[in-house]
Amino acid sequence: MSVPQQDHAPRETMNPLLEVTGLRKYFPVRGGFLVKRHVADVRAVDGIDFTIAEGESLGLVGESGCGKSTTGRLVTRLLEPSAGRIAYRGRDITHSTRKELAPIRSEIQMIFQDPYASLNPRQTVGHIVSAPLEINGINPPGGREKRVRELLETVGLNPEHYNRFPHEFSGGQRQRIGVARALALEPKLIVADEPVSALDVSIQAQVVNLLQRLQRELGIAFLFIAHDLAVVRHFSQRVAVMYLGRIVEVGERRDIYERPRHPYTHALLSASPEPDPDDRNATERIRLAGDVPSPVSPPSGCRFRTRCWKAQDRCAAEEPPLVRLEGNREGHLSACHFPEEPTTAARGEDIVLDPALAALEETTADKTL
Amino acid sequence: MRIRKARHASAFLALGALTLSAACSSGGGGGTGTGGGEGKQATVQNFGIGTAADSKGPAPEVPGAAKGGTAYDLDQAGFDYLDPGQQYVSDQLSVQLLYNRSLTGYKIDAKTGKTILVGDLATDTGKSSDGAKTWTYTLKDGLKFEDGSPVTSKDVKYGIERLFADYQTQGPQYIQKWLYGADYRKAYTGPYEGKEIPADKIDTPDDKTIVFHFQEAHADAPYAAAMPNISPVPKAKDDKQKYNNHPVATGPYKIASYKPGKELVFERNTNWDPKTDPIRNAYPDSWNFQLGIAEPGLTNRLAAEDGNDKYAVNLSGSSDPSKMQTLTTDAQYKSRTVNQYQPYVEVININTKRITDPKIRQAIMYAFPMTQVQQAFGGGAQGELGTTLLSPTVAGWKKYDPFGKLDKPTGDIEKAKELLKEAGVTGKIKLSYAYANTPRWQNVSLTLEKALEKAGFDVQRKAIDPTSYYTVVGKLDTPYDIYRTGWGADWPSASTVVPPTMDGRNLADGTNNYSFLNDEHVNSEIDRILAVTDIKKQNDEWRTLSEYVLKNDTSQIPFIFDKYFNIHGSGLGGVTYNEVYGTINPNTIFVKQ
Amino acid sequence: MSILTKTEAGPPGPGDPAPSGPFLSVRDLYVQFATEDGVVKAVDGLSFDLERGRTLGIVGESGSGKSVTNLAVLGLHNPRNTTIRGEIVLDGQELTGASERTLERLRGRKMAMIFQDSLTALSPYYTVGRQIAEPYMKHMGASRKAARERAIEMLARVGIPQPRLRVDDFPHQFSGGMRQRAMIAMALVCDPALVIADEPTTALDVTVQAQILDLLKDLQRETGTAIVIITHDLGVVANTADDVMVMYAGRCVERGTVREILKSPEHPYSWGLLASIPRLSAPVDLPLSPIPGAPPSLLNPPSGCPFHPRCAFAEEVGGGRCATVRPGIPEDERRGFACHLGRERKREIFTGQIQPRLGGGAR
Amino acid sequence: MLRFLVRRVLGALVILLLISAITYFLFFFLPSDPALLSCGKNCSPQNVALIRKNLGLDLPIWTQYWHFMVGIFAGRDMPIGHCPAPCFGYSFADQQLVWDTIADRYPTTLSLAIGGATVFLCVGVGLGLVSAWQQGRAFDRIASGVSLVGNSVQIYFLGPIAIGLFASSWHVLDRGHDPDWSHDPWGSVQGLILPCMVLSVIFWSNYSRQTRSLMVEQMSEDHIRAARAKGMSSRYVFLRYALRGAAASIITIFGIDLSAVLGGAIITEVTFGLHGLGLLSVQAVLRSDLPLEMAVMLIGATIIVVCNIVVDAAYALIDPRIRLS
Repeated sequence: MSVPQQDHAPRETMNPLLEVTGLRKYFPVRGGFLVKRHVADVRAVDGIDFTIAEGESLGLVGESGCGKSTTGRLVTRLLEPSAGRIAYRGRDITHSTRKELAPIRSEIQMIFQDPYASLNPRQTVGHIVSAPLEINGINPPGGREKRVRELLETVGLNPEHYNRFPHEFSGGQRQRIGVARALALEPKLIVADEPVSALDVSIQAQVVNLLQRLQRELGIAFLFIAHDLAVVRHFSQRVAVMYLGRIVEVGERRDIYERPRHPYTHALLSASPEPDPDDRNATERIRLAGDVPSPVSPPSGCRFRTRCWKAQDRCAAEEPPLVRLEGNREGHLSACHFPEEPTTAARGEDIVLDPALAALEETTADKTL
Repeated sequence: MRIRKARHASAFLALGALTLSAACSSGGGGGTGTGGGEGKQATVQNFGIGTAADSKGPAPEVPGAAKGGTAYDLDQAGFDYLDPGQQYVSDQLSVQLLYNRSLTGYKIDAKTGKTILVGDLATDTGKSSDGAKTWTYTLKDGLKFEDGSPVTSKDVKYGIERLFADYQTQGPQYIQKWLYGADYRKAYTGPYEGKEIPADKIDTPDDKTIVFHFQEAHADAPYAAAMPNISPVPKAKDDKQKYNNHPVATGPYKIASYKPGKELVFERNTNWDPKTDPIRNAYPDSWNFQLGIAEPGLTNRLAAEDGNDKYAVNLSGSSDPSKMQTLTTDAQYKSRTVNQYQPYVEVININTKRITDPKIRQAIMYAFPMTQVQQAFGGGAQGELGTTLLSPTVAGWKKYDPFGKLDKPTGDIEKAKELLKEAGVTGKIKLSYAYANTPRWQNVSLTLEKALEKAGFDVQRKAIDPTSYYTVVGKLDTPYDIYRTGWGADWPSASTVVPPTMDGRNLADGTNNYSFLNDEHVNSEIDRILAVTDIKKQNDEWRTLSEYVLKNDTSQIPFIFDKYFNIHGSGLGGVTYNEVYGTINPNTIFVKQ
Repeated sequence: MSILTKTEAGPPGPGDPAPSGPFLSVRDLYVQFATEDGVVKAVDGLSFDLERGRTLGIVGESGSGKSVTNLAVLGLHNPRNTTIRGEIVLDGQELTGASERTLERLRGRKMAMIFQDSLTALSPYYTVGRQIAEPYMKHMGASRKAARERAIEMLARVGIPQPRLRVDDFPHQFSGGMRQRAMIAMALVCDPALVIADEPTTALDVTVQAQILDLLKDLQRETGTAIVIITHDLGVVANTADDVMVMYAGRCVERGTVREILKSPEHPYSWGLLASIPRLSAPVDLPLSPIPGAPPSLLNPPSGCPFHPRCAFAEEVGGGRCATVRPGIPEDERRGFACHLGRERKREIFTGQIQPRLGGGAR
Repeated sequence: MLRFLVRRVLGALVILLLISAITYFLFFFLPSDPALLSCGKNCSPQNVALIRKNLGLDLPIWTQYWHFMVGIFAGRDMPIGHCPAPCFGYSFADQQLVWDTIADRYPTTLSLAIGGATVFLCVGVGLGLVSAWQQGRAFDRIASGVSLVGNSVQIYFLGPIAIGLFASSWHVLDRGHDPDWSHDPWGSVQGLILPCMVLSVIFWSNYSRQTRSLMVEQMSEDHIRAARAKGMSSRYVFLRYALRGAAASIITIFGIDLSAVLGGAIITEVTFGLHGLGLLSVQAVLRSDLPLEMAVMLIGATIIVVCNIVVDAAYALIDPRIRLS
């Protein structure tokens, strides 16, 4: 397993495949009396930087509305960025036209969450998988059909099912079809947006294993977007945590999961349920209050401060930069003025911000006493 | 007179949309002739001029008639004009007979249907002098308006003076033009600025006498004096346009209530003296006109005779075409059917400005499939095969068929081809054919197209919106070669047919010479015949000229004499027919007691 | 499953009566739907017990019959196309075959339900307060005013800020987490003895999910309610349940305490579930071990053990019994599993192949 | 809400202004010339010019339109006399004051549309509710069969049959006549029963099917199940929860159908020989009667626009998720 190093400086050694700087996407909100005008923006992605090296998998985690899916769509240029720069193999593709994108499009592919919605129900599997070949006018040696059969085999489908329709497959198999289609053009980078969250538990593992195998065998880089911390951990060498359009912490897997610094990362890890009855007592318990604020008017300064137990005046005034903190390993960047200790072990006292929980636990504690 | 009553059989119009699928057709009627007399018996005597004795009231009793009751009329549209000065079209002509009296009028024999012109307000049909340039009328004694004031010759003169006002655009203009010429409005602008027509034009030496001094001889002046606008109007009651809603009655009925477009109720005018009136029996106590009844509901109601519909008639409208089959074949309707000629002749105009060679026009004539077109038109009850430019309702009408159309009613394709060859035509001649986009004219156009194609024409049909049809084909630069129009005489003399439709001088957009015929011979003959003072001789001359146009110019192809066809409630008796107007004659109707 | 040992659940709540037998007892439950394609055997001979104050987690994939079971308990199935056989006894009262009136009186008062998607499970047309107050008025005979006060109280308890104001809000004016809290308030308004929570946090983000699950747990501790929590997420089970029942193809394949199921599962399907999910604490270089194949169709479930087509160890059982003989599960034991595999062999497989994948310890 | 109303009314005025301008100017693109149409046999160029002048058609179109619009709000002086606001002028065809004609006719159309809508909403929604409640049982099947038949009939087909049966043969109902609410309210009701019934038939079958399927759909919603899980009785849930949800959709459908209802009222008028806006609009178009066309068009558009605002407002009242701003 190669663990790419990250630093402030561009990683010249590692050949960044994808380089994103200051990326922003604002969705305009229209409103007003009589004449609709631009009144505000949904700041879905609000200035993020990251790089993905060749063959590397970067995980992007966060809760709904944090901008992780939008990021995926910006990278694949399904959406037009509002600002910032996206460079693929050093080439700026931020505002490239369709035509300019054409040669790159085949190298960057996307896998979607909903395998039902992303496959045309009236086309056979063979047709679906060979469509990218046809569109790009690629004639692999031995013909397209042969190539499609190979692809189906690669993703673990029976090549004999070439002429079947999507509805004849189960959810997991459909996701495999989606993967086969993405592989058709031999991509260098796959953006996988919640590729397993719609699947049953027992099936998720099949797809995760498949993707993992592809990454290793074919050397494909991944931008792996998911809300499930455990899946991301399993799949990604490096992980970025997003909150309200910003990356709050990024680093190698071990940094994020074992030595997190940002309170939000702590809260996420604490909330993530482990199927282990002992886990509850072994790790810290952090219960936040309320929901994520609206991305239309995010809090000033540090965006997490409204739900953070360590927030102080400085957090409202000053936006913490995403930097390597004292004690962090190289490449482990956190955006926090008052970082937590780098451990997830249980604390002397639980952090319970939710008023209802706090009240209930107070009373039950009284009763048990 | 062109029938202008819009017929909207199935015109369902979504509010807010301007599209329409309306059928707009003239004429109508069908089935076999019953009722007041057989059509082709029309003779000179029939439409002749009655004597002073004929003009004396009261009107001869109708056998079996009794006074009282309410007669009903169901009408598809409303009346645009009740002001006699503005009345011209058939529904108005028929209704005005109830409340308005002109100098002369048509007396219709209830038994034979024989129609003669007699004095109505006047003691006779007028005395001419000065080579028919001067006409003198004497009013009867005992004539009163509905308010009891006497009718004087001044009132008649005033009624004519107001016809010169700007707003008077609808009524006939014969008398005005005869007095002042075509530009009569420039010479006199009406009574509202205090000026009268001078005595050298119209003189009223006393309250009983009115004398007209025309610029030319007009042998048919007695007929012109029968138009509704040659009638008295009391100056005190004249409020110009608004007079339209409350005309003052001189006839047997006056308006009791009027809701425009919905209902018009007449009650007896107690100041009408039957002894002065030779043509109106006025049996019912009242008349109730129900207006704006859509077809085919109207015909259904006449057929069903529920309630008061038993006493109902449709004075001017023919029954709905969709009901024709039932009404003509079911014997139960026979006794209450009226099926009679209307004064209209249906013709196909050939645009003489575009088809200049008479031989080609005659080829079209020969190829014309009379029988098939009659079928497409709606069958015999709606129209008889017609081969003359004049209608049988015109005095002096005679059968004339120079192209043998009645011998070969399905068309003579060979002869047509022969004529085309003679005309030096090689290949197909393009013929653009405009028709009003209604089911009837669509059918006719298909039939005609087929026959003409066989004869070697390349027919290009063009459907035209019915509301703009006459506007389009009436334009001097109209791009069409053939198109159908209908025309009818205002009175039983061809002087209201030949000059307006065949005089080629003063051609302009929207005149009634739709074939744009301009034949020197015809033009000069028109002037000559207009000067003939003997009305009978004049009628013969008109007929001869119309025959000349048909045979030599072939600018129009007559094919149908329109007929009125409708049923009336069985509770009505004395239902006679006015062939001059082409409507039921309300004068003789009585409610069976 | 009358579990007598106290496990890691808190002490029994105040509402917990003397343990005089199970509060909810389901015996031999069969639920079948008539569909166009045939009869769906959604629940196929299921038995379980639940005591007051305890939480039973029902785990299974979609189509395993876990939701259907609980709709049957509440009597909310569509009577026109559903056949139910078996016994459902709630606090001594037989529910199968009970009249609609009887069920109506029990629903909301004695047994309540928390649904997965609060956005669709709350009517968009009525205020949150009204929807909470409604059952209180019906079951407790409270006045409109008293019910409103109760609704405010409940909203406060589940942690809605400014409940006196928010009580008149409509569901769409609440955030997802708040809606789920409101739904919990709605379910608990009449202090029901049984709460069935069907995937109560699946639609929520993890941080909110943790809040809600803890809230449920704390409320239970306070009121002593029995809870059935239906979920596909073993993590949720680990955090909330005392006992666990694993369902597959309409049947219970294994049951036991949460520790037994998560730490020493005995059924190959349970093994499969546990080994296939990624964990925060498991080694990352070991690939996940998925269960091959896909869940079976309930129109035509496999003969014998329904899991046998996907089971890696079916061949180790002699005589092809897995495909022919349906393995039973002892009815009155709290711990049980339906598998033909020998006990020795099982232990061998578990320690050799499964346990290393379960991770464990502090991460 | 107020903001919504103000904005919608302003928007509606703009729309109506556009409609008026488009109608007015389109009229002059039509080949039919009202002056030629009403000059009949006297069609000398002089007479046409005179008629054109009398009708005010000799002025530039912009000027005509300006006069027309000013007339609506302020009244205007015309050759026939003063025409008080709202002045739509005098009919080209029968010289009557257009506003008087409209005022005389609109009660008929409105009565018919409101009466018909009431009948089809009551019958249609009622049938749909019972069908949904009895889903799958005999009543439901029969009702859906009847709806299918009802849906396929046409007013001009059904109208004469209804008159023939109820009025001519059995004499149980009036054959339909114009209402006169101020003088004969009871007679007006009697005269409207048959037309309203016939008008409603083509709609109620649709509404019963829509209501049924909406209710069935609503009954399968999660919140219905949730309400039942609270112990609410099925009847209560049906009438309070499901109906509330269906009502919003029914009102939307009704809003869309409004113009169809007016259109249906027009066909019904023609079928029953009633004097409403329907016959009037047909006549207006056939006779190129611009003032009448404009009046019918604008008043019809106004009614539809106003009703749509009302429907939207009602929708917002029913569904709190819709914000009116």
